[in-house]
Amino acid sequence: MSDQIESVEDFSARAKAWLEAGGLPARKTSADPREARPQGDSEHETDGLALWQRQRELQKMLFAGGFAGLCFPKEYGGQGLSRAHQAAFDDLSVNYEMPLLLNVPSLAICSAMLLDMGTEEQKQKYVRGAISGELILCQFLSEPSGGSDLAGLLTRAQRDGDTYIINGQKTWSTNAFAADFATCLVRTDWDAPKHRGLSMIIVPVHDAATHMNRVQMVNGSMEFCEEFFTDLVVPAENLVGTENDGWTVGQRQLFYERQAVGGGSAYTSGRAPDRGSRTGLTIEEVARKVGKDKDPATRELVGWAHAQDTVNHQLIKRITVGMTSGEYPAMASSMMRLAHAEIPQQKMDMMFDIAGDQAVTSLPEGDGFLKSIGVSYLMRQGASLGGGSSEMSRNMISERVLMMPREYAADRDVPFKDVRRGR
Amino acid sequence: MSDQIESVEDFSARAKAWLEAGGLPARKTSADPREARPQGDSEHETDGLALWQRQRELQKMLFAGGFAGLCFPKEYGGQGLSRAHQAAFDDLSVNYEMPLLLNVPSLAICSAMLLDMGTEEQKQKYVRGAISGELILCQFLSEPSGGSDLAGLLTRAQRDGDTYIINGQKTWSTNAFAADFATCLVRTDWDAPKHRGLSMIIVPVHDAATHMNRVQMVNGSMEFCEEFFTDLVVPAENLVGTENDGWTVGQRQLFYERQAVGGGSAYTSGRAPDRGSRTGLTIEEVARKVGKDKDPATRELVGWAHAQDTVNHQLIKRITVGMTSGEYPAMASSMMRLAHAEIPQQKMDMMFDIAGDQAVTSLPEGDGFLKSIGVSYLMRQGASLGGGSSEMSRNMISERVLMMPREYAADRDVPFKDVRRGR
Amino acid sequence: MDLELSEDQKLFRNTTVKFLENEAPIEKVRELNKSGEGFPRDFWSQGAELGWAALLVPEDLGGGSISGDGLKDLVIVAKEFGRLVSPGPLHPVNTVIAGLVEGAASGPDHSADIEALMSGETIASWAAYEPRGHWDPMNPTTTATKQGDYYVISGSKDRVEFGNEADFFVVTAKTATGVALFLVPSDLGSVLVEPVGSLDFTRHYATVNFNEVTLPISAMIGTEETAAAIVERMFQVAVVLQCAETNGAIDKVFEFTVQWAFDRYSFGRPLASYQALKHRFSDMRTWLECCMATTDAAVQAVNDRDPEAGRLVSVAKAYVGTKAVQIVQDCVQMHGGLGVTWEHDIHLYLRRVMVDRQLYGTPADHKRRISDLIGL
Amino acid sequence: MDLELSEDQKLFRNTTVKFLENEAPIEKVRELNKSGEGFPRDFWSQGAELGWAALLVPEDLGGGSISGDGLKDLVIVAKEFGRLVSPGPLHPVNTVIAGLVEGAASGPDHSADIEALMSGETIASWAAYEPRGHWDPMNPTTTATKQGDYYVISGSKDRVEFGNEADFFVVTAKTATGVALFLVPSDLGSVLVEPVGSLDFTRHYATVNFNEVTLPISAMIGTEETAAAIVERMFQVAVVLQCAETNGAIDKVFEFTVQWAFDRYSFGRPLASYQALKHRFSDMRTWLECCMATTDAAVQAVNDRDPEAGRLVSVAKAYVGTKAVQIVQDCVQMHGGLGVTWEHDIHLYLRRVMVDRQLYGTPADHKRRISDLIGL
Repeated sequence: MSDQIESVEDFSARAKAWLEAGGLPARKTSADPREARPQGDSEHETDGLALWQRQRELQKMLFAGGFAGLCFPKEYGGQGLSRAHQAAFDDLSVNYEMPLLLNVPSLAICSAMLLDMGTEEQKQKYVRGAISGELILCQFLSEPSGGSDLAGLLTRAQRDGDTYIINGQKTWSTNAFAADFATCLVRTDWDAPKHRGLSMIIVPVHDAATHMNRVQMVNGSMEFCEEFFTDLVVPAENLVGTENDGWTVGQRQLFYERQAVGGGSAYTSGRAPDRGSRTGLTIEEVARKVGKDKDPATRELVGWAHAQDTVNHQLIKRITVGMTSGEYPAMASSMMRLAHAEIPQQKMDMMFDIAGDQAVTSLPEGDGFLKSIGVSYLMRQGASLGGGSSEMSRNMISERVLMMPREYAADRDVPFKDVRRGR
Repeated sequence: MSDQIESVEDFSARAKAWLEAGGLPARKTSADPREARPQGDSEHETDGLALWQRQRELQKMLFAGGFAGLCFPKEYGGQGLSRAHQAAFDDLSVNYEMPLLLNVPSLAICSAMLLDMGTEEQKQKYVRGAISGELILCQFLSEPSGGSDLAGLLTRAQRDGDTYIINGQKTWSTNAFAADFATCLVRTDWDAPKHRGLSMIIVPVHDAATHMNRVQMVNGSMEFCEEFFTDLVVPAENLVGTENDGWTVGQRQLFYERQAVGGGSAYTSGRAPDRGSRTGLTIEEVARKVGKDKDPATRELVGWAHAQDTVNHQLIKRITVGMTSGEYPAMASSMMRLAHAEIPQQKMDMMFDIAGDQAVTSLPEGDGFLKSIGVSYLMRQGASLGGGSSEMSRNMISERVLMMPREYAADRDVPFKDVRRGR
Repeated sequence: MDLELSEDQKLFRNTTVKFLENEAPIEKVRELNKSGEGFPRDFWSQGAELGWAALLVPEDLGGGSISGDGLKDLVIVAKEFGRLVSPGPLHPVNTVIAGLVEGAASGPDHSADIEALMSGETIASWAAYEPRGHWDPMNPTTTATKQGDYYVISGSKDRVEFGNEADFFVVTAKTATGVALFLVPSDLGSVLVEPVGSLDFTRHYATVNFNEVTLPISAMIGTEETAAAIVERMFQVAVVLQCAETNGAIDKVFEFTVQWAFDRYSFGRPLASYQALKHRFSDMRTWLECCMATTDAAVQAVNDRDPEAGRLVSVAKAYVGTKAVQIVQDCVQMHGGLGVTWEHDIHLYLRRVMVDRQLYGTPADHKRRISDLIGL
Repeated sequence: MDLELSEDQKLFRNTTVKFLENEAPIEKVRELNKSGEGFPRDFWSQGAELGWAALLVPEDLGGGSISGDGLKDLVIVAKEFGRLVSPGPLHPVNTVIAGLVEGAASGPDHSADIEALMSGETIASWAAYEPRGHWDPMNPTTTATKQGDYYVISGSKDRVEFGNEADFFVVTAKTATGVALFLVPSDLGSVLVEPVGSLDFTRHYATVNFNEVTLPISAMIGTEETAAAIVERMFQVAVVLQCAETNGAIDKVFEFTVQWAFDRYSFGRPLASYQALKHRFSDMRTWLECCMATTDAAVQAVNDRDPEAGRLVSVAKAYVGTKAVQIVQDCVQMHGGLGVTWEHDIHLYLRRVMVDRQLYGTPADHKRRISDLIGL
């Protein structure tokens, strides 16, 4: 690169000036959608379309100001800057409204993957589109039969001239209802062993051939979708990578997913104010609310929760250093993934314990927030299920970091059509 | 049986009278060898031979009084009574010196197994011998190469006329140094798969062909021994069960071991006063000693330790009922085994936490007992290693109680001589 | 789950199961949640006809048990309630009955009240929690002031189970000289009920305000002298019923999760063949057995009025409360994403188990109580 | 284990490792335990020649670091001490040096004392614990009474590391107006040392009694005004050195346990092929990484005198203290019975890790301290 990269200091000064000049609207209290969490069971709403429209507008403002996609290359609409610039911007923007919902998966997973694996045309269209706020990307990966066994997927795509015809079913597509295009992993060869018959194809999300349902979660959230494809036709140019090499592309995408879920991605922008938990309440606030803040046992729990939260952040830094220097293999990110599930779960347990007998009913004055801890507890396992289960992370760490023998897979090297499936 | 069994009430009255009349000596404070635990690292002594001499004397007193082997049949020196009689005697005898060290393995494991599997001559000699206090039995089972894979043992016995000639090595033989005879599991056929080439043979413990070492443990205990056999010759009549069917015999012995370790055996007699832990200190005493007895966090820990201890006892009762009624398979005893490891370990953790900064050094006035908690903590895993590891218990529960698929065993149905062994 | 039932008890259990499966299958529970109804009154009266509210009542008061040990019979019903996350006021009604029966020897005659409860005609609930207070029923701020032959009750209580549906409340109140219990009709103008949400699908709660409620002396349960014993009895019964219900729930959850592990394939193998999961199932199986063992022991002790009953009840609640949610959450994990969807039934069980865990003393409360009881 | 060392630091580490491997291999550690010697003085002076006691001393006081960040260099040594459960007073000497350097700006001149410590000629230790007291160094009961130009120290301290070997003690004592620190020679008749046992193989402790020890004012470290800051600095340095040493120990234990899992066969398969064990190794590997991450962060903060250093130090100690013993115990379990024999080295590591966990604040103490620091 012949350009001299702007120093972080200069960049910060410029970003600060831009923000203060109204480049982005100031954050209203709890305007961050991730904080606008439920009072009761079924009032989750990161799913209003107006909210998503707002995300697009905010992204356009960022883009217009020259602050979108800071770590993406300039040729695809980014700014070609470093993580340090991004970190500085994150610090500065914390009191402004930011399009945080676009970070994952649109930018940090799908765009990041396409940047590595897409054609020039795909990058110009989808990566630039995502950065500029023109479109939103999502993933069509998991299937109901699949669980942790992603490569065992059953959705099929058949080549037909210049098109693929897709039939099958996907699920757990995060915020797909609000997206425009999805990176969809399908099976294109049933005679090959499972990893060798897959292809990654970009598909439109909204199409007459696709039926979409919203999946309701136990806490009332509706962010996940499931899709049924009946002869969905997409142009063959939407293939990412080569046909039947979709596993390589998918692996790349999963790499970015682990990084994003673990918090180590360079492609996210902005940061929610640290409120400590999904309920929007810090554990200290819970302790005070139930009058246990002077109870030594409670103080010990709070200190421990704080310590583990801190360690979780510190871990990201260390693993990123290790992976960047090449000392650690890429799969070391599974350790972030695991910690990122285990630590919040333990905090959730502690909050439920501290909230105690006030965590299972509401109060008449409408103050349901202690009960909301109970509601969050219903979703306790969410963190160790989304983005590959903790069990898969443990397999990865043992097999790819510690290089222990692989688990026996009954479907290894077997033509996929002959693999045994459960009920 | 034509005899009318004496009622528990009558029996109790008789036992009480006998004890009060001096049938057994009264217990001195901490006279129970299991309580005489170390003040420092290397002062463990359940291993003085005088102590074992005393155990033999006490057993002879019990036998003379007609209170030895209460649940063993009369024809082999026992009393042919029920568990209820034994329980009553345990309650009565708690303040008397009892030969508690003879319970495991001599009576509850070795004699119990021989009762089921031995020849009439073997029962007359060894079971009666153990009950009458004439001799002490132990087990020669584990081998250094073996770990959880008992059936993978390498000690060989070769038939030679009316004798077997034994060569090899055993380890983890509890209190073997104090015993007279051992039930020794050996390989008699190297062409058969591992379970089908074993035999159980009774061997003398002290023999010129056997070299014995005491194994020192991290807490200073010397109760385990290892033995090296060089052409040890034993009469063929010492075979228990049939040749090459030793696994059946061994399984029976392991069944009694699980029962004894879990606390569900009918063949143990007497009970150590419940002092709550291996250190001889209850967790309440530790809390008081370090001045934390009014600290709510500590009180919560103590309450939890107490609850889990109680549950551990309650579990024995329930599983015994389930196994007796046939509702539960024999392997349900693995649940007792697992709880019996996990619960004391958790209590050990709590005690170490409560003892805190006083658990790692002694005090000048010679009060090393808080440090003794640290010493016990060094042996924390003992409970989940002795008598089959907790990992084996978990395999048993999943495979024999929940009937889940068996683990892949690379040595199944392979001639033993061809099985791959580690370094 | 039940290892020592008599033939009569097995018959009784089967009748209960059949009734619950017919009248309140899970789909029905979901409907009741959606409609907000909680439970149909006639469902409860039919249950009462099966004896659900009579088991703790001695024969001379018109009740009767199956085995002679009424609490053990009642526990059979509570377990099945857990296995089907059944609706209805089994828990509050029987807790109140335990109190009324306990007070009968020393206090005013409530035999007509007991009879109405037994028949399912009326429903009652113990108003024991002070607003936002922790479990401490013998230290109410609600007051009962004696005025001539009357008592005037003032104060409020929250987390009253089925407060909006109950016909009567048992109210723990402070008097000039101690604590007393009163049976308060809910239809008085001075009694104000505000329903609140709960995590459970069909178990409703309410806050109840008592605004100078004037009651005759005959409304008292037992006497001030016996109040502590009555409260302890109600508490013990309430806690063992929670534990029994929880055990039913985790037994069922574990059962269908094991089945799922056999049926679900991953990488061409059933989940049940993976050792890491097998070992977790083994742990769960062992804890489940421990939960049942300790509950059985507590039930026996409460049934027998063993002097150790108070301690054994806290042991059971501390243990079951701690382990049950761990078991259910690990079973959720075994189900993968499906386990956290609204569609899957497992969250109905998790909700029930969470509510049972947190009320009538959290596990932490009971752990501390054990330290009190063992004299630390 | 170390991801960001400079070439100079790597060289320094290699020199340290080579020296430790030659002079204090594990067999030597076992011998030192058996003989009761603890550590040979010349071993320590040779270590001091390698710079082990100079890294925290600024150049103007004759010291010097490898990288300019002396604490980070020192931490390299501490980790290797952990990996080899090395003997010697690395921890107490450097903790005292941190205090003397900290006090240099405000108090009497101790540059000769620092120089003697740096050269390995003398050894010093912080006497911070009151007898049977918990960690609370700013509330001593030991007193320092001013008499003219002298202070008279009375009281006793326990758990003084290498109390019997030390030439000097740093004593935290209460004065008429606050707290002050004094450097007290151990060879005075009024200083009585009683050695006590410890769990560690070579790390000795003692109780030290100060019977009206009369000291000139020049024995003070810093001033009463700066005492709190000096104590905090010593505390922070002491804790991060514990954490670093612990990390070295668990790194080594994990390393040989993984190797064991590859080498050891059960049922014809290596232990490393069993999924239940693989998953536990994965958890341990992740916790190990967390331990290192949080220690790195705390070291950086203490090195930089970051205002958050106090909190980050407690985060590291709470985390490392909690996880390290769990990791070692699970590694013991992986070794089977061998892991609890005297013969196997793993208990030497467990001992070291246990001692580091419990002193200078237990994990529970640090958890509570975090709540204080975050304003709960």
